[in-house]
Amino acid sequence: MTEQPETVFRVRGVSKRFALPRQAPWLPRRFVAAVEGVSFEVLRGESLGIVGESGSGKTTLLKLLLGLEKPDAGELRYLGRSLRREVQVVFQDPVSALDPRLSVADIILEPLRVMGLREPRESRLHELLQAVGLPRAASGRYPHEFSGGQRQRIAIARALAPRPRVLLADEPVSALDVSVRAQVLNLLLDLRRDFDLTLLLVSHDLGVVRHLCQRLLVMQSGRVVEAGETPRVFAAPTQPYTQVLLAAIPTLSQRRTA
Amino acid sequence: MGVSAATEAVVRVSDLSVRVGTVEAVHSVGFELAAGRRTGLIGESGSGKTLTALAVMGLLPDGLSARGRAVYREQDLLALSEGELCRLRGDRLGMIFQEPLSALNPVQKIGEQVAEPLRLHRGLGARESLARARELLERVQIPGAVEKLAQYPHQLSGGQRQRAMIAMAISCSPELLIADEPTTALDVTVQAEVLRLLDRLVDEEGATLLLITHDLPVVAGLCDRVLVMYGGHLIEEGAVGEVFDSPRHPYTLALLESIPSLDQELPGGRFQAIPGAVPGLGQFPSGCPFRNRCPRATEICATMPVLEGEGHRAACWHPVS
Amino acid sequence: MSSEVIGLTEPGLEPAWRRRSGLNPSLLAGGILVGAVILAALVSYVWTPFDPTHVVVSDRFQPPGQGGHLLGSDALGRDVASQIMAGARNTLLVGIVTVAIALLIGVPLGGVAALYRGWAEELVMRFSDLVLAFPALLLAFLFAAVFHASTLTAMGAIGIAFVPVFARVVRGAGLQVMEQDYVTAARTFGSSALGIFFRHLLPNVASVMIVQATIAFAIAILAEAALSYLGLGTPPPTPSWGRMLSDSQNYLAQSSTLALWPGLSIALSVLGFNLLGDGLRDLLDPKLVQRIPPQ
Amino acid sequence: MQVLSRLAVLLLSLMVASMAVFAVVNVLPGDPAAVILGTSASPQQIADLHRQLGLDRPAWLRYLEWLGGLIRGDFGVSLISKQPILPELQGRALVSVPLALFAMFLALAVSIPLGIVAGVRYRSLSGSLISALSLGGIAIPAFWAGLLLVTIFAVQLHVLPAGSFVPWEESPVGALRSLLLPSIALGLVQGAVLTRYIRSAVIEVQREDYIRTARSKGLTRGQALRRHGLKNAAIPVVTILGLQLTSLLVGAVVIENVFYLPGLGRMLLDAVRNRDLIEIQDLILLLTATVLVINFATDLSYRLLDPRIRASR
Repeated sequence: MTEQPETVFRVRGVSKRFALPRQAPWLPRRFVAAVEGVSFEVLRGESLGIVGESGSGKTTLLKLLLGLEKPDAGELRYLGRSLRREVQVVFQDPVSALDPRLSVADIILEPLRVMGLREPRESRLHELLQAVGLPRAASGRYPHEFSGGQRQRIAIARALAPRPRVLLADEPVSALDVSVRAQVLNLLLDLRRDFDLTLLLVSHDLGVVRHLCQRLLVMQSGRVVEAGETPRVFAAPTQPYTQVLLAAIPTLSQRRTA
Repeated sequence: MGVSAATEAVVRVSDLSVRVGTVEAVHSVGFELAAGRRTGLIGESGSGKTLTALAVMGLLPDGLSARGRAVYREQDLLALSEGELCRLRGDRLGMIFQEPLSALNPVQKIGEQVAEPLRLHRGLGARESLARARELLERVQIPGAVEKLAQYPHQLSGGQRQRAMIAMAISCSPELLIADEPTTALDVTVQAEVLRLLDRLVDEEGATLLLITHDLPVVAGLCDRVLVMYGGHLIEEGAVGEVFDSPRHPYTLALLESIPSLDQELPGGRFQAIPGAVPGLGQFPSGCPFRNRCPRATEICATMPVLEGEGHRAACWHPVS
Repeated sequence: MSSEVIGLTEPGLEPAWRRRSGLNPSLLAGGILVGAVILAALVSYVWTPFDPTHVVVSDRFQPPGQGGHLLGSDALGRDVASQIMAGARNTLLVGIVTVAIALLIGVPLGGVAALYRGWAEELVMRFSDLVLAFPALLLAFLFAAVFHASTLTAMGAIGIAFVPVFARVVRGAGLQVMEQDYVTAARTFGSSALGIFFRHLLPNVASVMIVQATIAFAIAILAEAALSYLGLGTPPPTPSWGRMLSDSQNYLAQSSTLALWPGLSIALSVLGFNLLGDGLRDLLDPKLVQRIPPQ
Repeated sequence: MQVLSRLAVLLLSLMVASMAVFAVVNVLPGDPAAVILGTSASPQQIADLHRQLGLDRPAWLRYLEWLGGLIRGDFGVSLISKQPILPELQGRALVSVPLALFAMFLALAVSIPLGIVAGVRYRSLSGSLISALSLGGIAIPAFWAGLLLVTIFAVQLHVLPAGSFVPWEESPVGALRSLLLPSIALGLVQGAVLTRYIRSAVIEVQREDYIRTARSKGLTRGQALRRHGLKNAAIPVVTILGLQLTSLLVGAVVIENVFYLPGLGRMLLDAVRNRDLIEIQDLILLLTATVLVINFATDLSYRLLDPRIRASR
């Protein structure tokens, strides 16, 4: 069966700039471009990695995709039914991601409450907790009672609550201890399979992108400098920046020669 | 490799414990830093790696106390007076910190900050020390060193700040250089440059390096010996080749396996996970701190094993063979 | 106009991990002092040793302990202890009303600034800068000149002078909350600004507000006392500590203890609220409490 | 450039503040003439005063005349004494300004050393003691401290005057003696407040990473604090200092009434009691303008101390 893959996001020539603080009220505003002329498509069911260092514009791009920022130029469209419901996000910092004043149940069910979705809350809560590997007893507790990895699971459960079709993950493991990262990455792998999710992973960690994403975009100073199938980019990067980036990753096999 | 008996130890740490209030966070750690060698100290949050280094430098924050010995040239650093310690710090013992923005004084010019150890330990005057500071900034390859002398930390990029930090630490050619997560706050490409720089400078100075990090590949590329800490205990120690190629502690093995390879597919299509989470301070299990997450743990692990072996040592009742 | 006032937290004497456990001495001491003021005020409604406003000329300048006057009597023969008890009512009333005014106006203003940013924030900040140029006492003078000086003008002036403090604190803490990922997440679900305000912002700035309100209470007591002392606050015959002090001033030679009791009452209640604020800050650890200049 | 821009903001603030004062005095209560004369006045009296004050003309015109007068140095004439206000103001300032300055000096002289000691030794007994003392000092109303000082030094020991003011031209020493107790009362209380803030700033700064860096270079704790800590600690303290000076100004208004000093505060209180609206208007604006100028100066010195602010705005 060779079906034409369905496009989820269409991004064409999108630019976004931000105003710098004025030097004085009578001086003209100056701007800095965060994203410049970016074009790509996200296909249903794929996992796409967006790779770049600080200042590359990857976070701004994420906000544009989420509809939290409006592009200054270009076209950015979500082709599903409801961006708000079908596209959910998981953030980097597991502390900042969860409101410390809300219980886990309130946090996870917040999207349903805000969107006014009528669903048996109790059973949905238990489904979600089970999906992310947390015990039922977690629902009445508060974020500070959990470790970083567990909090990230709570954040993922919240993202799954409105049954999204696309999951955006912004550096989902880089704030976690090395020894718990793999757990969360495996969870993402499982969820993608179980819930048929389209995954967009923003990361600076090429090792993670290598194994989680089929395709990747490399960004530098607001532009996409290279795009392609992950194995191809890793094996034969065509752009100098991608080459530098790949060469910069320390690996266990590179040993000091003294 | 291993430590040959002929190499003299610059610092010999024995039975070092650090208390945070009433909780013991580092439990009688002992190791030697051989002259001219580079040692990586690996650990996650709560492992006690930074506290160990700060204890050696005598820089523990208020409310924390250290016991044990850290002998540098027949002097126990932990027993020295503040004045005696101050003569060594910045001169014979240099330190680089993790977060260069907060580690630099925001209201003092870079030049002044780099020149300060030279004034303090070499008795240089203002002009002479600033001239030396410029040379140092050039040595750490900060572009436009002359202008940077008169700038404030916030005007430099993250990488430049860390370079300035390194210039400051090596200004008096220290015998021992401790670098605490020197590249964690930096981007990958900047990290690679700073690590290359550090590598070169340590070579040129002939300094002994203690590199503290959670990033195993960084240690692989920069160090020849490695110490692994978990839950405040030193659990494995040895030459980089031995520890990374044939780890004996299950924790070290698990850490190494959890790093996804860049050129091979994942075994079974899954990341190699370690179960559980790193406990908080004072919440590690008694005995071996890793036993609640360890697949090999048995009852005997409730007693802390000693660090055993020649050259390559591990503290485990059921070591990986 | 004025530079952003930096929130200065008072670091506790103990490191954080020790502070969490055990008794908090500031909280305890503050609680006892504040509790005593509240108790005195409540009891004064049903019982005082004497009628605090009853003038007995023959009973003038009784020293403490004489004629049943625990703390002595004043120039008109009124019982000092009874006046102190009844004065506590006035003190608490002023504190509650001023803090309520400041909260009711300041919190929504600060919330709007944090939620909407842009020109709304600019407007709130410029407004609070303007009000900040009028310290509470100056405002009270102005009101007293235009309207008739009363507890109401005093409370109004102090309350309004506190508005920018609360607006700024809520804005500052609110901006931090707005930067948190859980707010960004809530926005992606489609939460309205009002929803975010009540669901996330208000609960998370509540601890800062509680501490700030406690400190503001202390400052309000001082300000009202000064106004009553100058005759621009609570008018006679309602007993007030500030006016007791000004009454005592003419008779310092006849009775040196007359000036002691009301002053001590003011100082101890202010101390109580300050300690309570310190204790609450250690307990709740908000990072952004702003200082109010005492006047 | 930035200074110019801040200066523009200051001028604008002064304008807005003057409008606010004018509005409260002239527009809010309805008829100022009625306010001045009180409830017992006859309609004829009110109408006369109306004309005398020029209230028959539009408010904006009167505002501009008032403002124009102030700029030219014409502060108008008191409604009660029928004397020009400016000379009176100048004479009064000779009492209030030295009082505020002495008190500030005293507050700084007490709080800087005590605050630093309390901050450095915050874990030891001496630090806690200073901290406790300052907490007590904050709770004391300055005017009560004044009353107590009068009771002790004037009423009981008879070493210093209880009140009234010996003019400078009569006897500079006498003037200083009259200002001594009020300055102490005001300065000590303000000093207590400042001590607490300096202590906090010093404690905070000692926990900064750059202090640890300085010590890693071989500086002792004391050297690190002196060379790297104090300038950083000064940044938050300077912002507080501006507010402090403001509350000192207001405190002076109250304390002048305790010691019967013929300063601006007493003048203001008399004006309020006599409902001398013109004088009130002038005095409130003068004090508000002083507050604004203090804030402006604070802002500038803050920028001077902190290179991060200097560069970013």
